[in-house]
Amino acid sequence: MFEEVGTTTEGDLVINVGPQHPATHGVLHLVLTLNGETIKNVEPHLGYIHRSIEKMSESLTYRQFIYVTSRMDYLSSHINNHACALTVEKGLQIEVPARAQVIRVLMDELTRLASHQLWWGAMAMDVGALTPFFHAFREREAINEIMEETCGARLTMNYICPGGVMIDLHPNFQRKVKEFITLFKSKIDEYDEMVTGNIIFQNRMKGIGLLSKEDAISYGVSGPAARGSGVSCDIRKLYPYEIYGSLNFEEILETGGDCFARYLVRFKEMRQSLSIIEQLIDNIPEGDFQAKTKAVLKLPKGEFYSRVETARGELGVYLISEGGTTPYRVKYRSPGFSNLSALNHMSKGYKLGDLVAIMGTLDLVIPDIDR
Amino acid sequence: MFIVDYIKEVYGAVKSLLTGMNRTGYYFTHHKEIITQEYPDNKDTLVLSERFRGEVVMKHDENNEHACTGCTACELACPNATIKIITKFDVTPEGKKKKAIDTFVYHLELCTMCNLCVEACPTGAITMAQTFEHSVTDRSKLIKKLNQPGSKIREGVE
Amino acid sequence: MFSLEGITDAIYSWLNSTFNPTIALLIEFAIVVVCVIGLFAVLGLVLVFMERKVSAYMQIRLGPNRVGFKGSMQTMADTLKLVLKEGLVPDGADKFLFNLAPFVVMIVAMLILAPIPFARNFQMWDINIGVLYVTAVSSLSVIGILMAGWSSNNKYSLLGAMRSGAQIVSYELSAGLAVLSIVVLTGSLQLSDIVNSQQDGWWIFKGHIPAIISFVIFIIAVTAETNRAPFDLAEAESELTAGFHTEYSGMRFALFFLAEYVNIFIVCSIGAILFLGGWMPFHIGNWEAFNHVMDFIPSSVWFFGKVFFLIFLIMWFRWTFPRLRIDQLLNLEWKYLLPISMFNLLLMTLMAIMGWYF
Amino acid sequence: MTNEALQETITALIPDTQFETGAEWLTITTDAVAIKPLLTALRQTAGLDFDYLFCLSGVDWKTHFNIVYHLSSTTQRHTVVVKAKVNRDNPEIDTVSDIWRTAEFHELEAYDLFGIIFTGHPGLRRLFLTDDWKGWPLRKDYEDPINMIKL
Repeated sequence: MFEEVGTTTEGDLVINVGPQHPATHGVLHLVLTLNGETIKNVEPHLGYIHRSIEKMSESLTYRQFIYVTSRMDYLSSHINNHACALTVEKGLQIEVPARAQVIRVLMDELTRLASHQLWWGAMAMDVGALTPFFHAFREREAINEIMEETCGARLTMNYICPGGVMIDLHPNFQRKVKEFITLFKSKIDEYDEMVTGNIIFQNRMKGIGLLSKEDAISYGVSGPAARGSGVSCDIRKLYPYEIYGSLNFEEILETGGDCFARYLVRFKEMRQSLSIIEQLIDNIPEGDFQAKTKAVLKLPKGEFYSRVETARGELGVYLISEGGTTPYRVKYRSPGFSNLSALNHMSKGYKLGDLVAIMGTLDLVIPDIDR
Repeated sequence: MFIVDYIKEVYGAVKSLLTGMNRTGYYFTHHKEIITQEYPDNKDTLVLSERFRGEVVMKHDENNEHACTGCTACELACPNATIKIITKFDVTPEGKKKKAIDTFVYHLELCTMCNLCVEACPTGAITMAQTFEHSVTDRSKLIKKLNQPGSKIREGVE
Repeated sequence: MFSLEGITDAIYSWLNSTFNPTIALLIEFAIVVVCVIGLFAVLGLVLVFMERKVSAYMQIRLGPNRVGFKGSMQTMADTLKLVLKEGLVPDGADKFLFNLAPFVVMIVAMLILAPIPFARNFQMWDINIGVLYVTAVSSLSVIGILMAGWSSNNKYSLLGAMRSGAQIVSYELSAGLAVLSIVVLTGSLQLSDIVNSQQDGWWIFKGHIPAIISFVIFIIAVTAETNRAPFDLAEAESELTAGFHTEYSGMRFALFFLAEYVNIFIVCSIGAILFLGGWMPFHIGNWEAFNHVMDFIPSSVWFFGKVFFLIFLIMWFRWTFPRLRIDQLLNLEWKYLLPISMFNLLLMTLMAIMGWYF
Repeated sequence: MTNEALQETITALIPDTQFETGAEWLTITTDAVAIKPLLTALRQTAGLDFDYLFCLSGVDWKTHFNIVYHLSSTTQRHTVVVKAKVNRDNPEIDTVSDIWRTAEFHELEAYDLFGIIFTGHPGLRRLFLTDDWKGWPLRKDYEDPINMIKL
């Protein structure tokens, strides 16, 4: 079932992309074998930002280990926290109050939007257009301000705790979010004008980095990258958690399997997230924002797995408890790690310039891969 | 027709390029859209959210009294061993020994501003401050003592 | 009225009356050299500052605004920094070529300045094959880039240099053909003749459709030739970090940087001379009053105004468009631009023979 | 398919399969030796179609290792968990990277952090840690006095 792993022959050029390289957005190290400009093999070397969060989690209590996961995929840190909190709640069998659920989902979608905006800017920068990056940051800033006001931090919010959220919404929250919705709706069309419709951009994207549906499944690709290949894998739809089951939104599916399809999926997801926020922002139920929990949490002996949809794909938290105050073993199934495994397959035979486009549409966040 | 398609394609391509240029041209001429914040200059007008987590501080009132009982709940809640509480025994007027804090050591260099200690505090003695310019030239300056000299526990806080 | 011609004539006559002709000539040479180097420095500073401000406003930023008035001294400060920095030579580099390359690129840029008429009767060397000279010399700069890429002993640099070689050699063709189409109209290779032929109207108006086509092709081709986005494949930041000048630092890097901007200035001034009438003022038919007002504006202002307009256009491209891929870049040249410009040249020749231009 | 139906189908396929129930998903426990035929059957049997390996984790139980495969089907939407017991002294297990390509990376991770050798893996190497790293960090008996801070 394997293709021949590219072997170095005379005339091949082996170059190191990274760990310090503008296109890897972090400390990813790829060893490329090139034939002229054509890629023969890509071999990722990881670990430059490996902090062994899984080992750390083994010595942290159930309240503490949630915050560490903010540092995995720092662009969807809230969603990571959410996944961990869900696992702990599954173990403790806590019913989360309705208000907390809505707040969590609202924050999830805001985080997803912020992440996609950053991705959009960085993606355009990868293919050489530098201006969209700043335009994307303008709208992202509005989200960060909202986050800062309610959660107390802009990126690694640590807003979720087992049983709900740490603190109630800020009184300004609804007004600010509505302002943001109006702002973003007027700007998202500019995004289209600047990048999506651009003929150079389309030529750089279309037919590049093809990933068939079968391969996407076999490589465990998830999230927008897989949905660009037509794999229905949105956890929010398939295995709804919190209140996602009752929300009205679409799972975006594109069948192209190329970079442009993946681009479109993410782009359209921004509008879906916006619609989810619009549905919820006026319907935040009153009530507690946190369920009553004991000061020291002890999960019963057993294994708990919960999965959520981050901005990059499926995040799974596999927690084994031995009945103590700390987990026995935590495994994070991070979306970036699985998506990266398909990179070699996707970029073989394309040009060096395409590699950055492919990496851009995979939306790799290196701490998420390394953990 | 081949030639018609070709011209259409070129027209579409040129149009897409011009739309993009129109957009950047718009921003080039509309300076009101500029979002740059000139940071050190706007320091006086800069408003930080009251929930912003900059560093942990201990609240003291005008009598130089705080509410920390030295229960070490925050120390236990901290994931990074940022807080170290050194306790001592005070002798009350009735002659009983009572546990009180001697020093509340706070390692700012280890702190990730996760708010867990503030959440854990049963008496609300510590809180998050909105300061954010923490850079110092020597790492040891980041180790802070949070209880002010001569401060004591407020009456009635158990 | 302000005129550069008067200044040069005054200096010339004063020198010739004071010294004997040989010494006068030598002094003139010295003055020219100082002027060119001065122009280089000023152009570098102004263009880098302009690029920063243009990019900043397009990216809804303020851009440099701390050093000097509105940040105008920022490039000066940066140059100072670059001068003071250590110029590193990587281990295993071909030291001779490595040190030579920035100077080659620089000297080539300097050479092309010679035949450019900056204002009415203000030209260093009115060579009668001016256009040929410019096209010939400008293709030399690829040697400097290849030298830099090869000698750096860095694979990124090598890839960048190879891309640059392929790119410049290809785009030279359509740039040359676009230039030729104007030469066909004027019947002269001398730049001053070409400018003078536009007394009654610029070629872009007089030559209507074919001239506009060749103008567009010329702008695209020179953008590619100067390695500017969207054709900045040679230094494609997100792919090759910095391409051929990855390993350069300090003053050597500054020379590459300067040469890039001077090259932009040169190609834009060639474009202005050929298509927009050089230093010729803008005239409309027989609107005497209007034409008179236009004549009142000094010729050097006209020239620099046109050049900076073209430079702005190229900067506008850079800060709007994504980069092309190397094969798309070559496709664009060989499959679209070259056939179109060949056909356009044919059309232009026909037009010149039949006298279909105004 | 429901967990019960899955259990029946798999029992029909491989009669002496051991199951753990009670958890969210049906769990199969097996031995390292038997893993390859079992997983191949799970992948290839029509009606089961476990084509999506979404998680592969190693667990150190001090007496033995477990490799836990979380399998799911993108067509049937059912999930099964397979736990393979690996000997701690001689940690070897067959690779499944030829069944699911994603296992290639996940197995590298398990090798790097647990030291479990996946026989037949196309390029077993240290993925996160340096090539000369001593020890297997996620094992419970791993000690690192410099980098590990015990609270």
